Amino acid sequence: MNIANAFQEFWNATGVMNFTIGQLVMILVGLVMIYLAIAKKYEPLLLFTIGFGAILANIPVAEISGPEGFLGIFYQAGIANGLFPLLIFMGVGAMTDFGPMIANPKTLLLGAAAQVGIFIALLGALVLDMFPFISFSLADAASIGIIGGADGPTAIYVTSQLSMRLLGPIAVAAYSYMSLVPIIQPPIIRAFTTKKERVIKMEQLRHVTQLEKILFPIAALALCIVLLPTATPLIGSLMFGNLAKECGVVNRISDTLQNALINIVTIFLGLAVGSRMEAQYFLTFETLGILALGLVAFGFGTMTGILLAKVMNKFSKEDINPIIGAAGVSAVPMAARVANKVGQEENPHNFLLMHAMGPNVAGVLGSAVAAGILLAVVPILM
Amino acid sequence: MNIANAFQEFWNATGVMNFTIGQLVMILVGLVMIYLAIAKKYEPLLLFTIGFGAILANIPVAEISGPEGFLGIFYQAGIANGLFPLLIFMGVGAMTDFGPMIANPKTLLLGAAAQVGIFIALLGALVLDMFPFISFSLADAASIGIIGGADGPTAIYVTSQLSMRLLGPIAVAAYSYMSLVPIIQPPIIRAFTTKKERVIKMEQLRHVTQLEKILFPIAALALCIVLLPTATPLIGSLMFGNLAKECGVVNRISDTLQNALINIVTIFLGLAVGSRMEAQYFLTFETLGILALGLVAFGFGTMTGILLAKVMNKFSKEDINPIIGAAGVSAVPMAARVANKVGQEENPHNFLLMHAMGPNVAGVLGSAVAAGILLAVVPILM
Amino acid sequence: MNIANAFQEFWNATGVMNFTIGQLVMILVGLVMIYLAIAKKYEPLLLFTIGFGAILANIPVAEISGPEGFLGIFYQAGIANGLFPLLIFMGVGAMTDFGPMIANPKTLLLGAAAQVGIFIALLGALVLDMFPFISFSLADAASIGIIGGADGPTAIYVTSQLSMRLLGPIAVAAYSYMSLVPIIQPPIIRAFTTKKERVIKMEQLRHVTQLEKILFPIAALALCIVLLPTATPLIGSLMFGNLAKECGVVNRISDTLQNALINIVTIFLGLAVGSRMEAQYFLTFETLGILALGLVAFGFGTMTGILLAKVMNKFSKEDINPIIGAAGVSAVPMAARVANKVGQEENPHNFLLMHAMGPNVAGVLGSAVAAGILLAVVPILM
Amino acid sequence: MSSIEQGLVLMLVGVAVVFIFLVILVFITKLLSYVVLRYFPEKEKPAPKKPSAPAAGSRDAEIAAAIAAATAYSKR
Amino acid sequence: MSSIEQGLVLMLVGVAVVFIFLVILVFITKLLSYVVLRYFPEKEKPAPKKPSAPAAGSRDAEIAAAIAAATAYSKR
Amino acid sequence: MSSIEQGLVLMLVGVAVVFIFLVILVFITKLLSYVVLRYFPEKEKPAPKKPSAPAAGSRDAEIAAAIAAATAYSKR
Ligand code: NA
Ligand code: NA
Ligand code: NA
Repeated sequence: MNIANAFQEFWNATGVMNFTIGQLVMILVGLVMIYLAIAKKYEPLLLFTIGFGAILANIPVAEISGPEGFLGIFYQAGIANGLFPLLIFMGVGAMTDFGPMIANPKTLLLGAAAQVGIFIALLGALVLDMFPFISFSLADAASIGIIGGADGPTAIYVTSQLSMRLLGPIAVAAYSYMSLVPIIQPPIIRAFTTKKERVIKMEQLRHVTQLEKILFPIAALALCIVLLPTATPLIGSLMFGNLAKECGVVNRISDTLQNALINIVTIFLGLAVGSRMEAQYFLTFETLGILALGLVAFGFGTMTGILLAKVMNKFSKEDINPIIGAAGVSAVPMAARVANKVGQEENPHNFLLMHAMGPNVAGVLGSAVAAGILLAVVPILM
Repeated sequence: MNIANAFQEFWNATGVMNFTIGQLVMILVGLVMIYLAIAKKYEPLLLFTIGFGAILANIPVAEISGPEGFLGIFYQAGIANGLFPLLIFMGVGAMTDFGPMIANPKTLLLGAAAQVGIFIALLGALVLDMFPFISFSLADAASIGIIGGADGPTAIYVTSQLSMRLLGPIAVAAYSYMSLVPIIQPPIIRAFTTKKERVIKMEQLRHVTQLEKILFPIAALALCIVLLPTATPLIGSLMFGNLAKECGVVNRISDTLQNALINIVTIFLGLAVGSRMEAQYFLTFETLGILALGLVAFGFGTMTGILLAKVMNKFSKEDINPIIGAAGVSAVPMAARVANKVGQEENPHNFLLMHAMGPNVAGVLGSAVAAGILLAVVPILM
Repeated sequence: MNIANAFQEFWNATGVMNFTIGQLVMILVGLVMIYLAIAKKYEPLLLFTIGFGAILANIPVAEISGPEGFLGIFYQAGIANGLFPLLIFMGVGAMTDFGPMIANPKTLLLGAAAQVGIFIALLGALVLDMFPFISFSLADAASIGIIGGADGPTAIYVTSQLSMRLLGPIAVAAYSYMSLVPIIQPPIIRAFTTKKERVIKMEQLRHVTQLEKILFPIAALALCIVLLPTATPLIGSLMFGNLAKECGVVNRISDTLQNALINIVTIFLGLAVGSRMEAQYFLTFETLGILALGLVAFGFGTMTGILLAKVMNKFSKEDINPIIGAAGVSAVPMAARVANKVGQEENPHNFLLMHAMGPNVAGVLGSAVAAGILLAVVPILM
Repeated sequence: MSSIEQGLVLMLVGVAVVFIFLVILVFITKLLSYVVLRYFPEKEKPAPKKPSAPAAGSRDAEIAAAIAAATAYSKR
Repeated sequence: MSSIEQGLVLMLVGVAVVFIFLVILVFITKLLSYVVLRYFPEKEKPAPKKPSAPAAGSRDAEIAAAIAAATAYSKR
Repeated sequence: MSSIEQGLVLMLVGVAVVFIFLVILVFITKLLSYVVLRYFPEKEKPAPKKPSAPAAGSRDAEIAAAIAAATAYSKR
């Protein structure tokens, strides 16, 4: 082979000569995600890593997300088998304070109500299935619905079990809308509450003892074991981390879950999720449908949370500000902070943050429970 | 399928409908382990994680410890191949100070004497094999005996190589008795020593130079390579960590071994060991036998350590308090602290801690050597 | 089997009875590497771990570097698939400041010039192939050449893709010569520069804004995607880490890459590389050839870097001290510090460190680019 | 059964079970708080708990002392 | 083609592409710096950037406040 | 051979080798200490070691200076 041939061959293997339009678009999408992470601080840890993964996955020739590429290795090591989201959940558990929820257990109901969005989006996906160019099985629909759980690891875990091919768009939708909660929720909150409701002040929460905080994760896990074993990987991981934090005798474990381990796993998980954004799988009408349905799920979840809070306010002897119902979608701690902020817009002296943390962490439980139901029932129905 | 059917199917998949008595018992066992970890601070890092793993492993339907469950993944990744105990050993090495042993090398013999318990328990297991409902092969007996090494990672490593099916009960026995050393050892110490012996004061240890501390791990590894290659994974890992710590030029490695890495591996190892506590494997007469033999091993090891110390005290020109012989079982640093405490009961001004650290770390070497012998000879005999 | 037989069998399984001369030699080599790491502080993190791995790999009977040994497991987990060097590169990226290079982009050319050594050594390997007892394919020659990149992870990555069987000697040569840069480079620098050139003072570098530092990794990755996709795993990992550091919104990721993750991976990578130093593969004439060629590569790279710097000094309007051309080989940050030191020998008030950091980090890019070319063209030619 | 019908079944089961689960959890949490606050009230400070269980409680102090001793010793 | 010839080809391609790549990168870097310094000059301090984007910028402060509140609350 | 007999063999070999191993290690350790204390006694302080090997010893200081310079430079 002479030198000219060698240059020719080299040229044929450059990116310039091998790009598809789709790959260019996806690299642009990755850049936009990184831009949003950096400039807007939207869920930066995840949007940054997912965005970078999306860029790497769409480089021609290199096959970084293929089975022998390094993103493909991350994917096999922890996404395909559901491991990474569970490790993240351990860290989340070690960072979660169930205190506000234990002080006011009624708020658990708000965490239930806000999951209705999941099932609305699920139905929506089955309706979209009737359109041309879009094909969603029941398992696909369930995975799409779980976007409404507003909890990234839960969405990734469910999708890895039910509908792997949609992992890219579902994870992107979940984290994107979680980061957009401050934009999505306020108008919905204002639409479904009156000013009179929004200025309601809530009684200060009582002190919760350490023993209650130790027993709660055990009790919640016990209930989950009895009623919903398919949710125990998620709830078990969450409560492992939470009990490690609350019990006070295994601080090495608690610190590791909250720092070294969750950070390492976040890097691997983000890049591996990004690697599922290859153009040929991502640039489809189904992705558009998923993005639309994710928004529907967040909107309906916010609404149903608020509506139940209004009902509870009517029947409860203590006052309940309906705004905190919106925090039931989870998206911890963003949704609670949004609730606090909307409350302060009406009355700058109304601090709803701690009250909203109750439904907020209840929403994490609620979406894990919903995930367990989907994992239990979908295989039966199909 | 109508809605009633769906609920029916769902109900059939709940934990309530699928529990076996054994699973309930094992979940209770897991809770007791967690209770002991939290309330009694018994080896909290390990009992907490193993206990939690035991709970998760015995959840019906979920199959968390199956090959596709997340505990099963941990198990395959690091227990089945012996990796996790070796990584723990690296961290242990990086936290071990061989100084007191180098200052008084005779104490190495106490670390040898206390390993006799291993072989007593091994014989005991072969005797139990003759009973109905209990079946222990020579490999099983060797794995059971190593409980007497009073060193968790060594026990897990040996069992993973020789007798995987007994991993659950052996690891539980090893860590439980290690945590019970303050209860098991004092009466044995008092029974085999006189008050006159227990008040013996020991000369202050000489200063050990950095160069000695650097050369010791290399020398010990060299001897192990020459004489006992089957022990080199254990001793090599231990000395890797120790040399990293002592040499002073790779603090990044030493710190990582002592913190991030050992913490992460402890979480995975504990949960994975717990996952071997599935009811059908754990609730057997063999487990009862293993628990009994573990106690025998600890008791005999403590006794033989003390007896040799008494003999050495007779023949040595410096005084040796026989109490420190009990620390030869390893169980670092618990056994050394127990020796110190028993000594102070007789004479509050007698500080045996540093003197007991010599036999204590020697016991780690001793049980690793014993492990190497078992790994070398058992396959020849079988 | 009687007791005498048992001892006999045991004796037959000792190291004494199973050593080969080669294994003893390699254990000695490992000890020398550890000695250099500890006493001379030559690349201590890598020489220490590689040296220890070499010792463990050459223990008879134990088969620690075999497929079921723990070093073999590390090897499969991250060297065979190229994962560990990429994770190291992420950490390197998070520790790299491209500022001095952005301030003076011309220095990128020095990072290019110093890569000529790679191709000289490659040619040299093909010449050696004609000698008896030495057999180097084109892929082997390319892997050997990359030693001249003076970048450990790049060398390991390329070798893992092209010529796995030579991984041990190539990695050893790369890290050894990187640590010997303070001995190799100064005489070459003095030989190819005049005293007048060596005292040249350079203008202080301008301030580089954060936005430039954020955009540079993206721009460099974009160019790499367009022109050289085979280099994107390396450059992509580097720029992922660098962007994580510079953007300022994902400090958890940046800190993890620079600390917990790179430290853990360094331990695994070093031990696994050491495990490729088994006597039968390492003690060959080819290893001698590789060591010689590595030195050739470093020497020529240093020279070509200096020569281009001299030319640039002639034609550039600002003064360029040709010493900084030597830093273009990479070996970050050693080569830059050597340049600074040689400069100060002539004029103690001449601070070249920051000016040498430009070519130094450019050298990392340059060798990653060269790696990409080799990975792209070698398979075409063979 | 059409997939929409399946979806409706899933929705009904799902919403029902989520609520059943969390309603039960409300009661469990209330019961748990009641029992804890009534029978295991928190002492004024968590600190006094240690003296009552010296064997376990003072372990950390003991370790700290040992480490201090060991450090002093090895730095001699 | 002999392997030495292959090596020479590889060397030529290699040295050429390394230089082409890094020369292009020199120009890109210069362009990038020019555009940034001309159109997006750094404000005097990075701090003032935050007030101009309060929604995003004050988020950390908000979190800190929340954590402080939560801590105070739970330590009560 | 019965398994109990095997066990006895294993016990004898085991106890013997453990003792042989650790007895040898006692002598090695003593020898090592003797050689170190006699021929490589520790200097009064480990610190003075550095000046005697400035090239290696002052490396950290050099890095620290470089980092300080770089930091100062980049913060300008
Ligand atoms: Na939720
Ligand atoms: Na022991
Ligand atoms: Na280079």
